[in-house]
Amino acid sequence: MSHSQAEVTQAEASGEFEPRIVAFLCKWCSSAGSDLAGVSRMQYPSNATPITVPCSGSVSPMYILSAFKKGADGVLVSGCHIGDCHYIEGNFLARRKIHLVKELLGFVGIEPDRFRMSWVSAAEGAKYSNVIKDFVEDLKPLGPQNKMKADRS
Amino acid sequence: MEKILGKTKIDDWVAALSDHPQEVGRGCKAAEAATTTHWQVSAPVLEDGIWSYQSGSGSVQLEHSNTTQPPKGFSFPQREVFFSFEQIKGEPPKLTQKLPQATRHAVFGVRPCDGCGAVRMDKVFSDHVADTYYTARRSNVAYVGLACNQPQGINCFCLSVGGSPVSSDGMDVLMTDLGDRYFVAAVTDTGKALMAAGNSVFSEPTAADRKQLQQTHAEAIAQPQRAINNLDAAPAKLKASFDSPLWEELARACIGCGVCTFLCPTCHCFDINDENTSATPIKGNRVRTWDNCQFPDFTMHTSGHNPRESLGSRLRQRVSHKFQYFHENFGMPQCTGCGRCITECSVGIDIVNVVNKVAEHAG
Amino acid sequence: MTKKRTGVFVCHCGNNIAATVDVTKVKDAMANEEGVVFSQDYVYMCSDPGQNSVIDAIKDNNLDNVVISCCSPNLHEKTFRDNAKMAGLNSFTCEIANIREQCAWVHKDKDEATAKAIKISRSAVRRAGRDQALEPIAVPVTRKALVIGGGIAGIQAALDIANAGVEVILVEKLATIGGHMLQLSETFPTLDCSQCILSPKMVEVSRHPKIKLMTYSEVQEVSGSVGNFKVKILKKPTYVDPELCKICDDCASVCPVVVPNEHDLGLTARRAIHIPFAQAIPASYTLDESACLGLNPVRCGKCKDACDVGAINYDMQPQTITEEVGAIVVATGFDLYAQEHMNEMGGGKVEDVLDGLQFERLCSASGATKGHVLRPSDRTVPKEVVFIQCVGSRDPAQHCAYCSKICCMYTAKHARLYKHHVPDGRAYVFYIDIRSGGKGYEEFVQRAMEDDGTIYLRGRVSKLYRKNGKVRVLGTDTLTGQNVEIDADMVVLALAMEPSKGTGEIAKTLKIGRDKDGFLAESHPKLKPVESVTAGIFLAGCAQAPKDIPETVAQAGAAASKVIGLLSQPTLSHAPTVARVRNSHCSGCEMCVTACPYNAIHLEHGKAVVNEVLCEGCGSCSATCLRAAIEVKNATALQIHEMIEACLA
Amino acid sequence: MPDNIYLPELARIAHIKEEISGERAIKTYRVEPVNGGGFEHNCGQCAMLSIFGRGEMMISIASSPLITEYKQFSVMRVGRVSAAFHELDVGDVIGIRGPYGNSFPVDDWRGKNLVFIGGGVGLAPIWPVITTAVAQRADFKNISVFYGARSPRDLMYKAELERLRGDADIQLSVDKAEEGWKEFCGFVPANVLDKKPSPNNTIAITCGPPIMIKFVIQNLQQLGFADEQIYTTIENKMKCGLGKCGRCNVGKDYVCTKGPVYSWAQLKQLPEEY
Amino acid sequence: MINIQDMRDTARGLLTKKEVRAVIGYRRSTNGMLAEPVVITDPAQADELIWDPTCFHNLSLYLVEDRKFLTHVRKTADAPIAIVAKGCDARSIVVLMQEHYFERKDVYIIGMSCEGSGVLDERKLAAKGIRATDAAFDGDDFVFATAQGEQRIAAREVMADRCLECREPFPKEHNAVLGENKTGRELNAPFTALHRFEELDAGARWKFWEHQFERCIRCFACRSVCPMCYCEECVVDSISFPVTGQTSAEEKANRVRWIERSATRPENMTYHMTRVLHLAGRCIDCNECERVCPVNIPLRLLNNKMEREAREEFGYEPGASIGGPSLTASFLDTDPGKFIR
Ligand SMILES: Cc1cc2nc3c(=O)[nH]c(=O)nc-3n(C[C@H](O)[C@H](O)[C@H](O)COP(=O)(O)OP(=O)(O)OC[C@H]3O[C@@H](n4cnc5c(N)ncnc54)[C@H](O)[C@@H]3O)c2cc1C
Ligand SMILES: Cc1cc2nc3c(=O)[nH]c(=O)nc-3n(C[C@H](O)[C@H](O)[C@H](O)COP(=O)(O)OP(=O)(O)OC[C@H]3O[C@@H](n4cnc5c(N)ncnc54)[C@H](O)[C@@H]3O)c2cc1C
Ligand code: SF4
Ligand code: SF4
Ligand code: SF4
Ligand code: SF4
Ligand code: SF4
Ligand code: SF4
Repeated sequence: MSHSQAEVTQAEASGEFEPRIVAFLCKWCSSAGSDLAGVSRMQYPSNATPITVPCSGSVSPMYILSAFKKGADGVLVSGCHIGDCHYIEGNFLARRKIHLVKELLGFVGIEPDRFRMSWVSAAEGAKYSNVIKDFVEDLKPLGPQNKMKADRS
Repeated sequence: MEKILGKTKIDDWVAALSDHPQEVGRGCKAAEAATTTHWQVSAPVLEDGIWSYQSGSGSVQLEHSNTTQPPKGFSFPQREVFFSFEQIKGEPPKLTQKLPQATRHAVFGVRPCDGCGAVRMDKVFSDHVADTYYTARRSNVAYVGLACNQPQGINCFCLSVGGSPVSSDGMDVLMTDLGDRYFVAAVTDTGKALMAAGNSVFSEPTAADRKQLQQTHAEAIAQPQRAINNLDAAPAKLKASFDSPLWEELARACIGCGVCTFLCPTCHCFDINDENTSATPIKGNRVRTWDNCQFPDFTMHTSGHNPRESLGSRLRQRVSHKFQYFHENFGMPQCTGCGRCITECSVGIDIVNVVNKVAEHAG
Repeated sequence: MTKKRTGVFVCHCGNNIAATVDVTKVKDAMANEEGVVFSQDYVYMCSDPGQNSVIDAIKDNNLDNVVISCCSPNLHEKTFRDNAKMAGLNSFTCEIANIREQCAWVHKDKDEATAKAIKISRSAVRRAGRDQALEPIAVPVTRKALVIGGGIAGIQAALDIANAGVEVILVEKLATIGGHMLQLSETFPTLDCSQCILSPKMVEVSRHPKIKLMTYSEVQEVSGSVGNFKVKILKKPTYVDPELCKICDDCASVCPVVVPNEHDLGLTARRAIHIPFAQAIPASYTLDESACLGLNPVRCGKCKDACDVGAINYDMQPQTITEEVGAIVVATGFDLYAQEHMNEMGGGKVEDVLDGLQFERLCSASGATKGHVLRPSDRTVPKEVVFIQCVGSRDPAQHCAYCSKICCMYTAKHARLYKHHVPDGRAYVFYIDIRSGGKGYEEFVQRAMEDDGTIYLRGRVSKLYRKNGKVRVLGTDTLTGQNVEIDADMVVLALAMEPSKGTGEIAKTLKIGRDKDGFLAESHPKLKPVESVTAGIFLAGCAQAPKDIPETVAQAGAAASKVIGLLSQPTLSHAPTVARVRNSHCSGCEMCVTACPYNAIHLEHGKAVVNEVLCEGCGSCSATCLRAAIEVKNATALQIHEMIEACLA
Repeated sequence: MPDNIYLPELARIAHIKEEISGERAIKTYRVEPVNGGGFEHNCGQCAMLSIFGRGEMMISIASSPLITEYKQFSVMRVGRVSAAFHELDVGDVIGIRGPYGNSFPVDDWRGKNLVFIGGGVGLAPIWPVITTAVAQRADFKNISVFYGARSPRDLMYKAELERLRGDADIQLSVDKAEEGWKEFCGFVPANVLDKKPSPNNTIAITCGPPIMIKFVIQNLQQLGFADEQIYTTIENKMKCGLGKCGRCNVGKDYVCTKGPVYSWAQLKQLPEEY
Repeated sequence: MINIQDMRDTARGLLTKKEVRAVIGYRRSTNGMLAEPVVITDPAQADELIWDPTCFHNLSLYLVEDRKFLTHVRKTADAPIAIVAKGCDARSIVVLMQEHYFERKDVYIIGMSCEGSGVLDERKLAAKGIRATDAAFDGDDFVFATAQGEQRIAAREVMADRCLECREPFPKEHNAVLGENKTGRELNAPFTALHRFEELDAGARWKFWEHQFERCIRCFACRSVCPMCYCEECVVDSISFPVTGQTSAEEKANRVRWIERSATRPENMTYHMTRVLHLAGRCIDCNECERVCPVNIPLRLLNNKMEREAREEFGYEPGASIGGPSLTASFLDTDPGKFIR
């Protein structure tokens, strides 16, 4: 199957562990910020696949758990800076909820570096690219995430 | 075959079983592949505050009260993969059977109620047609039972359901604690083979041993237990009480958690689901998992109609299944009196009490 | 797994995508996806033939939904949704997979980029497969606009809107409208008098039947959404009734309190009761409460006694006025970057170092010196004046990273004005480079150099300090490579422009974003330069970015025309991607009600009910509801669930 | 029985017919074995149909055992698996295992009058009996079919029923009148009472929504049918079809092995758990 | 010391005067010394009610059941229902009211102060090898009847951990209350086990939870017993789901399957993490979930973790007020945000 070939080569070519990241980006700031990174041609690793959601406040903890369960090595939630939420206070709600998720993940012993939240505004293309760069760097030494990944053999 | 095993020698027997590949099995095909596998010995271990069967420690100490979970999982695991499927777009699906890997388990310390449980499970899974997966696993499990000199807990009632604390039903070997040694008796050919493997660790029983055995058994049977008042009348009484309002009353505190059934040595209900691992191509496994008649959606039709909607009707199903339907189908109660469903029920629903109350009410 | 018929269109974007993403591979991979019955790539999907091919493919293949793998949805989502609609599909069943900005442009390795493009496209396929057909929700429109800020931008926008017959409320926080333009003397590139061109407009505003002018007022709260905003405006008390005030100055002349006059940037003084400047609109005095000795005859009360017409009322209360408007223009303007930040330029502590606006006031006929250029310290005519450009601008390390755009021009203007006032004086300009894009601008600067003999020195000033009654300016001339030392009589700093104070608050109140420099963010830098990120709110003037008057006026006009266009529709269409309650699951716990930022949910018979007009589809409710009883249409948990799966497959 | 009782055989969808559209759509599928496998069945038996990745569901075999090339199933779109079924195309491959359950004692009924009473999708389970009886027309006396649905649009097998008209007495009904509807208007049990089939040497076979069955039986009894003359089928949630998963029981009987066909005389003996 | 007779009288009085339609309380079970929940409607049954250290059940679950039943049969209650509630139980009733599950007027709370002690932890007693046939409160002691005669044990030796840490062993919200108010007494510092656990490094923590999550048999007893897990359909599993006349085929077909039924570690883990997140700010530490777990999964650790975060980071106390906003449906400007990059 041609479509999975490309994915295989990615990992194989480098021989290095390539973490798979799911990045939930709010539509207004972080997704726009990542667009800006694109417009500015800022290079960053391709490990993170973005999923655009209306608002960081719409990211249910279930999404994060589910991504880990489906085998994500890292999960990023990114929204507008506090006070800049397009929906006024969605990111305030997100901050509280995500704090709990992050604490819980760490509590049960999942490496804290596997889950990240960031505020990236529409103007912060460079920041977005740095967030991804740093995340990938931090994930590499951790190796694949198998703690929560569903084993359905 | 009847032998004596010094308590200190039990580990030698276990070691012998683990070392010597044995050709046993109940004529299942998987047994052929299994000729070179060793026995994997499991025995009760106290961990996390509960007794559970665990394998691989090499050391077996039979000082347990009964395990929280019965040994039914050895032949009927909570999760069983039937087959995997893969369907590439535009092509027919490919199915790959996943028959259980033949690991042979010798399960030590099985209490007589759970031995009786195995008998009942065998009936269910061989009735009408033989269950492929259960059969494959069951033929590789041997139960090395341990008679109960004392009831295991305040809720034991094996005598009430036609069993006995020294019953060898369902066992391959039955051991009886005679203080510093066990009286070990083979019940089946598999049992004999198991004992043969340990050959030198055993000694021959003396007349005194036999006498002590008899006495121990007699004492065990004489120990007081909880009682179901009239077992033989139960099926008819339950049948007559099908529409009784008593069920709702008795189930009033039930939280529908299903602990009673998950821990029951004879509950066998299951669900079958497809667990997907990939969407393109469609890939996954068809999986059997334990299910539970106390769960509200167990019998719910797609339309939302549910023949057993209320907790009362579900309690009735559980109790009637144990004491009426199974009796009608197989001529014996399904319940083996282990008392787990009473002990573990968090709100005090007590099957002995329920059967007695219903019978009393039916007059 | 859906068996809907999905079509995928992968764009090369010329070479923009195709250079890093193997487009054919993406197309082939998508063809293998469940539910995809058509997959195609094309060099420019957004071109006419590209768009037509989408329309044709939908019709020919009986597609239920389409995915376009191309650039950011911000650019062409609408284009392709319109295409889908033209082909008879519901436009909400079209999804964009952003494989350009979020993929091709940010990666170099072709294999990696291709693999990622596949994942992005695949997840869009999953989302599209579960998209519901939705129809926009019609919302009635309030035909009234609010303009915030009464500078030239706000004035122009208000007039343009009002002239189209739409009512306008113009809110200005100061006692008069006019903004910074009121402080300028002459304006480049024509050197005409600023007030002469502004005053008639201010008067027009005050007389316009469709404009309700609210000075000394601030917007406190904004709720609702495009077409139907509800605004609360706080009108601070001026303690003077403008209807009665005769602007006779009797009150001010008796006022014992003297404070610096902000209109003249402290170069002059005023009383506690004052008029910002003679031609203020509204033409009325204002009592500055913070300076007044106390609004109480016991403490002072002199002005009240002096006013014959009884215009002064100490009991005037702040008033909160609620208005409903359909659209808002934000024109809150700029402030100059504070001298205090500029330690290398004396940090505002060196005498005779002025900022640009102060210099404007010096040159202005109505200013501190009645139009004579005199240095503040000793009121003598300065003979050597140094103008320094880019003060605080273009300095990402310490100050503002951006170029304030107009400083080159006004410095040239200042140099010329100075030379016109003091023909025998010497004007030096330190510059980094000259940016004089604009009609007649380059010529204007040339004249400053050639006709008016301004000495332009390319280089930075490293230090300045007061010495022997002069200001010693140390700098370098990078063209000659020599250090320069000038003992100036006066120094004028072309300070950076920054968003006016309070821009942050107003952005919060309005829920509109700001850019990294704090200016109000436009929705798209190229295609939506006057729209804010929130529908129905538009931007004009220096609040959005530094600019000069012609540009400000142009932008104000553009914002006005957007407002007029918006409000000329009988109803607005509201995005139908709103929350939906699953009654069977809702327990009525009200957690969503508390969480919703728009108060769009209430309970009826123990179940949540969403007001679709108020709901913005943020999804805060769905993430808060424990029972998955509320979801945003077309961004459902099932869709996200499948997208996650697609990203990790 | 195959070696692995849980392993379905593959079967190809050969033909799809949309019977009823709308919220509770029904489609009829003809299914052929893929690898020459397949099984024989009797009237009234069912099969477990699989869509891999979605699951299994129990569906009555709606074709006569006399047809060996294919099996027919009519599936109502109600949930996870059935909805996926409705998205299938001709040529798609599904899984099938069976046959399960007992069957109608058709052989015992030769020489008798047959009255079929069906409602909605309930026509499917009795359709094999109807078509078998019509195919062996000489073996039976009068054959009448009462069939009703909510509206004319909700009637399935419309064309097939028309074709039977010469061989059988077809009595259609709809709950609510609609323009152009010439036949009975009202519920199926009422239609039965209206037409008064004779109980003499007659077997009545009914299938449909539980509430309909209840009234049909009442009315049949009123017409003089004995409990032994009335047959019906019951449906309970099933997972294995083999009497093991433990949920379809009605009292001691697992419907999947002892049912789904019961005479009213038998059913009366069982507790009401369906 | 609470006099059992007072409680019985209260219950009897309420039923006789028809002020309530039923009383939810405890009676002696047939399973040894243990109490079991009972719902009485007849004043004559009041004498069955008991109050002893085995009254550990959080009966507010039955308020939920009652409300579900009423909804199911489409009835409105003609009178409130009374419930015997300890301090923790009363807090859970408050949470239920905060979430509008029922209104204050619908319940009559017969508050029971735990006074100096709390309830028994059966497992602690069993560990002491004591098989009792009866248990009773006596000041700071529990008194057990055993085959060997009466055994007196300092309550704190066999008391449930949560009781040792309870700061509010007095039902603040009540209609009637029995026993002294000894609010504020803490025998152990709160979150003792949690603090101890958190001293482990991430690797050790994972090892611990890996083991625990592997053991769960997903009977869901922990969920069934929790009064706050009253959802018609649990998001992580469809053991129960509301199929109604209006439920469309679409909805049934498109139910998100966050977890599979298999009791494997990742599935179990997803369940437990979701459970505890859903209970953040709602769990009032009645610890019923941990008590009923047949395999002794230490759920309280998870619950406590969330509780402490809520308290320390967000200043939030579950079950403190009927009117306040729920933890995750609200926020403060001062919420921590340092973890965000
Ligand atoms: C030194 C200098 C010289 C210049 N010379 C020239 C020139 O020669 N030619 C030229 O074309 N341009 C010139 N400019 C640029 C010109 O001043 C600006 O382009 C123009 O003033 C921008 O107008 P504005 O309405 O956007 O902002 P402003 O003039 O800043 O007006 C904003 C108004 O909004 C009000 N406001 C702010 N916040 C609020 C609030 N929250 N609520 C209500 N009201 C609020 C303010 O009080 C103010 O009245 C010069 C600029 C400077 C600094
Ligand atoms: C004897 C018999 C004959 C029948 N004949 C016919 C017939 O001819 N025509 C007809 O249309 N119908 C017939 N039915 C009814 C038919 O079996 C049901 O309509 C069908 O099973 C519905 O399946 P579904 O998957 O669409 O429904 P669902 O209710 O969605 O699901 C069915 C099963 O899928 C599993 N499942 C669904 N969702 C989940 C989830 N989220 N998590 C875990 N598991 C899940 C469950 O285990 C459930 O039992 C018959 C039934 C019986 C018993
Ligand atoms: S009887 Fe007890 S253990 Fe069984 S479901 Fe009910 S509450 Fe749970
Ligand atoms: S949060 Fe969920 S359950 Fe609670 S009221 Fe809102 S939709 Fe209903
Ligand atoms: S999506 Fe929910 S929270 Fe957001 S505006 Fe709509 S109703 Fe409110
Ligand atoms: S934690 Fe315990 S009670 Fe909960 S599901 Fe698992 S085994 Fe059952
Ligand atoms: S775990 Fe969450 S969704 Fe499940 S029942 Fe409890 S609160 Fe509801
Ligand atoms: S989670 Fe456990 S401790 Fe918390 S309220 Fe529920 S049952 Fe009680």
